[in-house]
Amino acid sequence: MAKASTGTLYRGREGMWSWVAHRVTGVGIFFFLLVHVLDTALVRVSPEAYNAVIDTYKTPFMAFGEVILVAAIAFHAFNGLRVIAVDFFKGGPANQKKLFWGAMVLWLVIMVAFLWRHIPNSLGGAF
Amino acid sequence: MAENTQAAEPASKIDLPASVGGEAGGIPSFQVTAKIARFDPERDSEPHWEEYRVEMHGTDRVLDVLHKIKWEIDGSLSFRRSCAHGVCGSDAMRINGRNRLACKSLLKDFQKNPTDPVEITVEAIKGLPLEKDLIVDMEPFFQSYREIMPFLITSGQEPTKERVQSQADRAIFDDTTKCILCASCTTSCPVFWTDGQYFGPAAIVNAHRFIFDSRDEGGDMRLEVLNDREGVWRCRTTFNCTDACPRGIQVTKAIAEVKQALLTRTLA
Amino acid sequence: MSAPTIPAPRTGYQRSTAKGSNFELAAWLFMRLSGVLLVILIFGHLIVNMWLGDGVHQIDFAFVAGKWASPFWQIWDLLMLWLAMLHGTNGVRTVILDYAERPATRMTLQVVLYIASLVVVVLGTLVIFTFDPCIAGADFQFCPA
Amino acid sequence: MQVHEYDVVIVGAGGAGMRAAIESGQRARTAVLTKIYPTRSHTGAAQGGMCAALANVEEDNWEWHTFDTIKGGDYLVDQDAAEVMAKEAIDAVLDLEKMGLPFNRTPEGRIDQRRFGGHTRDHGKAPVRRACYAADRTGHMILQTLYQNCVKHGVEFFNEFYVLDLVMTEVDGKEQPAGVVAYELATGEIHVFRSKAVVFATGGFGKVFKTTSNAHTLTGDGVAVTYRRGLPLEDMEFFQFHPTGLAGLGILLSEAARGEGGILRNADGERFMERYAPTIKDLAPRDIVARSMANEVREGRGCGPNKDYVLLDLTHLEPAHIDEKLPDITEFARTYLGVEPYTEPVPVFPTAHYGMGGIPTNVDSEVLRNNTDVVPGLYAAGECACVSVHGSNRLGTNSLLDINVFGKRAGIAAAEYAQTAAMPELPENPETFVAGEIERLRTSDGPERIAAIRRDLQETMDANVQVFRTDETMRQALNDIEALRERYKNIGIQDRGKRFNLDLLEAVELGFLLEIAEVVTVAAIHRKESRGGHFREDFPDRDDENFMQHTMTYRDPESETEGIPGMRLEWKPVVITRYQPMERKY
Ligand SMILES: Cc1cc2nc3c(=O)[nH]c(=O)nc-3n(C[C@H](O)[C@H](O)[C@H](O)COP(=O)(O)OP(=O)(O)OC[C@H]3O[C@@H](n4cnc5c(N)ncnc54)[C@H](O)[C@@H]3O)c2cc1C
Ligand code: HEM
Ligand code: SF4
Ligand code: F3S
Ligand code: FES
Repeated sequence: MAKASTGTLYRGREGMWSWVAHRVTGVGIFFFLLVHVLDTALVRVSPEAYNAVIDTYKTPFMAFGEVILVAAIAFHAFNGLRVIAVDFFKGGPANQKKLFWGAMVLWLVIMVAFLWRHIPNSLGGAF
Repeated sequence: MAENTQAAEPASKIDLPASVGGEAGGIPSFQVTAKIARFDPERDSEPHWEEYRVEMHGTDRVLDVLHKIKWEIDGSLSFRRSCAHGVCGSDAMRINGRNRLACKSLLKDFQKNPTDPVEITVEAIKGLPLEKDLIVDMEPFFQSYREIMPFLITSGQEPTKERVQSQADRAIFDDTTKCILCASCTTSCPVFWTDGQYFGPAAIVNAHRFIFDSRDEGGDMRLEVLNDREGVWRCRTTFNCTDACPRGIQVTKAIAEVKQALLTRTLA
Repeated sequence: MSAPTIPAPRTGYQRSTAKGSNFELAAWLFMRLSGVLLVILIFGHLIVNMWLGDGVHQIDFAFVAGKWASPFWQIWDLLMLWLAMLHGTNGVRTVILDYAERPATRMTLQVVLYIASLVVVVLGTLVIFTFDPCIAGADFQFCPA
Repeated sequence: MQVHEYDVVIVGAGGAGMRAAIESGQRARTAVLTKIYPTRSHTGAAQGGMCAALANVEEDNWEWHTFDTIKGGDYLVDQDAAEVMAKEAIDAVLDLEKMGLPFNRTPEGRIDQRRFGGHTRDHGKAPVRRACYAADRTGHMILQTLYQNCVKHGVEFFNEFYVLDLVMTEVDGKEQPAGVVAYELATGEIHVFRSKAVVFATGGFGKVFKTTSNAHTLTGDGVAVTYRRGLPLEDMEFFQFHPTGLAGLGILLSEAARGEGGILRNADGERFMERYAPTIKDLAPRDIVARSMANEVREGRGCGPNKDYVLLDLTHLEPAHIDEKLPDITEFARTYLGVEPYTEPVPVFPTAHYGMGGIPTNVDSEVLRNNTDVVPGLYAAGECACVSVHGSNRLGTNSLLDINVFGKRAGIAAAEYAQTAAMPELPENPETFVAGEIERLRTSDGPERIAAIRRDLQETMDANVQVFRTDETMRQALNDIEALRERYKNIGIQDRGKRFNLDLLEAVELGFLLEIAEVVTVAAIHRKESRGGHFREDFPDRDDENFMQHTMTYRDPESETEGIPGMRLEWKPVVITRYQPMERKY
C-alpha cells in the first residue's frame, strides 16, 4: 500500500519521539525477558549451570548491559505512566509535554541513584 | 432574552500609541531557498528534489513562495490551494519536516532576523498516494471520514422550531467543530503511515463532534465503528496530530474522550 | 538527497468488518492496568535483586532458592512473569500489525510470537512451582544428603 | 471522452450547490461537479453570520428584514425577491439547525443572534440582533453541515471536475441546456454530462481584483460560461468592497467584529464613522463604511508609514468576549500581521468582497434569457446568480441566507422540472469547443505569462474600478483589458502534462476573468450615477429618474456598447412592491 512521498524524517516533537523510544524499549525488554526467563529456568537444571550463566552477568561488560536494561525499563515505565495519565486524566493531553519532561527528570534521578549503587557494585566485583 | 454583552460605548477619540500597525508597514525583503519534492507521474518513477531561489517579503507565506515559483519560474509546479488564509484546508503539506498549511506558514517564522535568508523544504503529506508534486489522493482520507457517519442522527418527530441546546452542552464539542478536513493530522500520524488502514485522527475528531453533540442519537453507532481494530485503539498518543492541526484542535484530547466514552459504554 | 521509490497506488481500504468485538478495547485496557502493576512488581524485583544487599553479586542459585522459599516471592515472580509476558506479547503484536503489511508475513510473525510466549510462560511457571532447592549438586544443609 | 447521464447536474459544491444537491438528490438522479473538493469551497470562509428574523433575542420580524435589505441595496432590489428571502430566512436557519449546524446559543438554549451592518429594528430606528452565527466561522459550519448532509443522502460528487462549457440545444425553437462539458483535473480527460436540468452555483469572481477576500479559485467560471453562451449578466457593475480587510492582504475580518462592538479609527484616533453615519456609525452598510475609510485615507488621515489604512479597534472589548465570539479573525490578525487585537488596533482597508451581479434569475432560480423569459431547465443560485435580492449593495449575512434560500429553491425546481421533462438530445460533438480550447492552451508556447497578465488585470481593476470610479479611470481600465486580451492570445504555458495540469487551468480561468472584468467595467461606465457599491465621482448622486433599473449585458457579436464591440447593454425594470425609493441615510 502506498505510503511515503519522500524519505525525509518527520520532525515530530516530544510526543512522537517518546513513543518511538517507548516502542524500542518495550520490544527490547520483551526480548530480554524471553532470555531472562530461559536463563532463570536453568535453576531447574543445576545450580552450576545457573551460577555459570549468572556469573556472566557480573562482568563489567554485562554491567554495562544492565545499565542499559535498567535505563530502558525505567524509561518505559515512567513514560508508560505518562501515557496512562494522558489517557485517563482530564488535564493529561494538555500537559503531555510537561508530563514527559517530568518523567524524564524522574528517570534521571532514578538512573543517578542506580548508577551510584551499581558502578561500585559491579566494578568492585570485577577487580 | 440574551444578556447584553455589548461593551460600553467607546470613546470618540483616543490617543494612539506610536507603535500601532504591527507589521503592515514596510519590511525588508530577503532570499528564500526552497527545496521542493517534485514528482511528475508522466515522466518520473520517483520524486526528486528541486531547488529554487526567490526573493520574498516580510509578511509572505510559504504559499506565496510556491506561487512565485509557479508563476515566474516553473508553471508545472502543482499544488492545491484556494482560500489562502487557512480556512479551506487545501494546502496541507510537509514544510521543514512538519505538516502545516502553506498559506499559514509565515516565512519569518523560519528566520531569526528580518533579513536573514530562509531555507525551506516542501514535500507532500505522507501516507496518502502521491499524484503529482505536492498533490496526493485524498479519497482514502475522505472515505474514513464518511465511514464514521458524520451527520446528525436523530429519531422521532422534528421540532417545529430549533432543537434546544444549552450553552454548556454546545461548548463540549466546540473544539472539534473547527475541523477543515485538511488531513494535516492524519498524515502526520505514525500509525497512519504504517499501513494506512487506521481511521486516523481526522475521522475521530469528526466522530467526536457528533458523539458529544447533545442533539445527536447516533453516538453508539459511531462508537461501534471506532471500536474496530483500526479505530481509536490504534492511537498511540504520539500527539503529532495535535501539533500539526492548523486549527489548534486538541486532537489527542478528543481521541482520549472517545476512548473514555467507549470504556464507559462497555464497562458501565 | 536520495529519494525512495514511489509506492504503487493503494488498492483501497480493506478494513476488518468484524464488529461487536471488544478485544482491542480489552487489550488496550490491559496494557494500562498491567503497566501500573508492573511498575510495582518490576521495581520491587530490581530493588531486591540489584540494590539491596550486594547488588548483582549476591545473585546465585542460593539467592534464588532463598527467595522462592517464601510463597510471597513465588507469587510476586509469578505475577510478574505473567503480566510482563502478556503485556509484552500484546505490545509486540501491535508492533507486528503496524509494520508487517503482507497478510502472510503478519500471520507467520504472530504465530512465532505466540508460540514463543507460550513456551516461556509455561516454562517460567513450571520453574517457579516445581523449583527444587535440593536439586542435584545443591549443598544446603537442609537438603537430604 | 466519457459521457454520463443524469437528471440534474449541479455545477459547484459551495453552500448554494450543496443546498440544491440535498433537495435535488432526494428527488432525482443528481450529479454535483466541483472544481475543488466540496469542503474547500469559499462559503467556508464566511465568518459573521446568516440573518433571519427569528426574534430569539429581541423583537424582530421578516418585514423589517425585507425593508433593510431593500434599503441596504439602495432600492435596486427586486422587492418580491427580497420578500421571499426574508420570509424563508427563518426556515432556512431552522433547516440548518435541524441538519445539525452548531449555532451559538442563548442562555435559554435557543439560536443566538447578533448585530450586523444595516440590520435594524422598525425601519432604521436602531441596530437589531438578527444574525444567527457559530462563533466567527458561520460559513465554515454551513459548508460542513451541508457536506455532511450530502454524505448522509449519498449525493454523487465529481470532485476536481472543471466545468468549462454549457451545452445548449434547440427544443421547439428555443435554446435550452442539454448538459455540461467538464475537464477532469486528475486525468486531463474531458467528460460530457448529459442532463435534463443544469444548476449553476459556481460562486463569485472576486479575483478580477487584486486586493480581495476571495479565494484563488473564485474566477467566475459559471458566470463567464453562461455569458459566452449568449445569456445575459445582470448588474455586473455592482461589486462590494468590504471595509475590513487586513491591510495589504485583503484577508477578511468579519463585520461581526464591529457587530460585537469593534470600531474604526483614523490616524488621529478619531472614530470617524460618527461623521459619516451619525445614527448607526460603524454599523452602517458596507458601501458607506468602505467609502468613508477610503475617504479618510485620501484626505491624509490614514495610518502607517504610507498612510494607507485605518484601524479596527477592539481594545475596549474584554479579551474573553473576543475569544468567545471572534476567535478566528483575531487569530488572522496575529498570524498575518503580527498584531495582538486585545491590546492593539488592527490595520484594515477595504477589500473586494462580493459580486452583487451575476446570472439573472427569477425567484424560482430559473435563469432568464432576457427581461422576461426563462431558459427551461437552467437554474442558478448563490453568488454567481442575481435574483436580485442584493440590489446595488448586499447587507452582511444576506449572502449565506441567499445561498440557502435560493439554493434550496433551485434544487427543488430543477428536480421537479427533470421529473417531467424529456432528456434533451446532445448536439453532435458537444465537446469540440472545450477540447479545442484545451489543446490550444496545452500546447501554447507564446511569450506571455498567465501570471503577468492576471496581475496587470487585477492591478488596473484595483486602480480604476474600485471604491471610487470615474468615466476616465474606467476607460483606462477598458483599454488595459483590451490590451491584455491581445496579450492573452500569445500566452505560453509550461506544463504540457495531462495529470493535474493546473497551469493549463489557470490559463482557462484567466480567460474567464478577462471576460468578466470587461463586463463589469462596461456596465459601470454605463451607469452614470452613484448607487450602493457603485460610486462615480463624476456622478456622485443617485439618479432614480434614469437609472432605477438593472443592467443586462449580453455578448453579441453584432452590437457595440461604449465603443466596445461584441456587447449589448439593456435595461431591466426593478420590481417595486411596497417600499418606494427614499434617500438612504443611516
Ligand atoms: C471572507 C468572506 C466572508 C464572508 N462572510 C459572509 C458572512 O458573514 N455572511 C454572509 O452572508 N456572507 C458572507 N460572505 C459571502 C458568502 O460567503 C458567499 O457569497 C457565498 O458563500 C457564496 O456561496 P456559493 O455557494 O455561491 O459559492 P462558493 O461557496 O464560492 O462555491 C463555489 C463552488 O463552485 C465551484 N466551481 C466554481 N467554478 C467551477 C467550475 N468551472 N466547474 C465546477 N465547479 C466550479 C467550486 O468548486 C465551489 O464548489 C463572505 C464571503 C467571503 C469571501
Ligand atoms: C514497568 C512498567 C511498565 C509500564 C508502566 C508499561 C506501560 C506500557 C503502556 C501504557 C503501553 C501502551 C502504550 C500505548 O498503547 O501507546 C506499553 C506498551 C508496551 N510495553 Fe510496556 N509497560 C511496562 C513494562 C513493560 C515490560 C516489562 C515489557 C516487556 C516485556 C513491555 C513491553 C511493551 C511493549 C512491547 C509495548 C508496545 C509498544 C508499542 O505498541 O508502541 N512493557 N507499556
Ligand atoms: S483535525 Fe485539524 S489537522 Fe485534522 S483535518 Fe481537522 S483541521 Fe486538519
Ligand atoms: S498522531 Fe496518531 S497516534 Fe494518536 S495522538 Fe495523533 S492519532
Ligand atoms: S489555501 Fe485554504 S487552507 Fe491554505
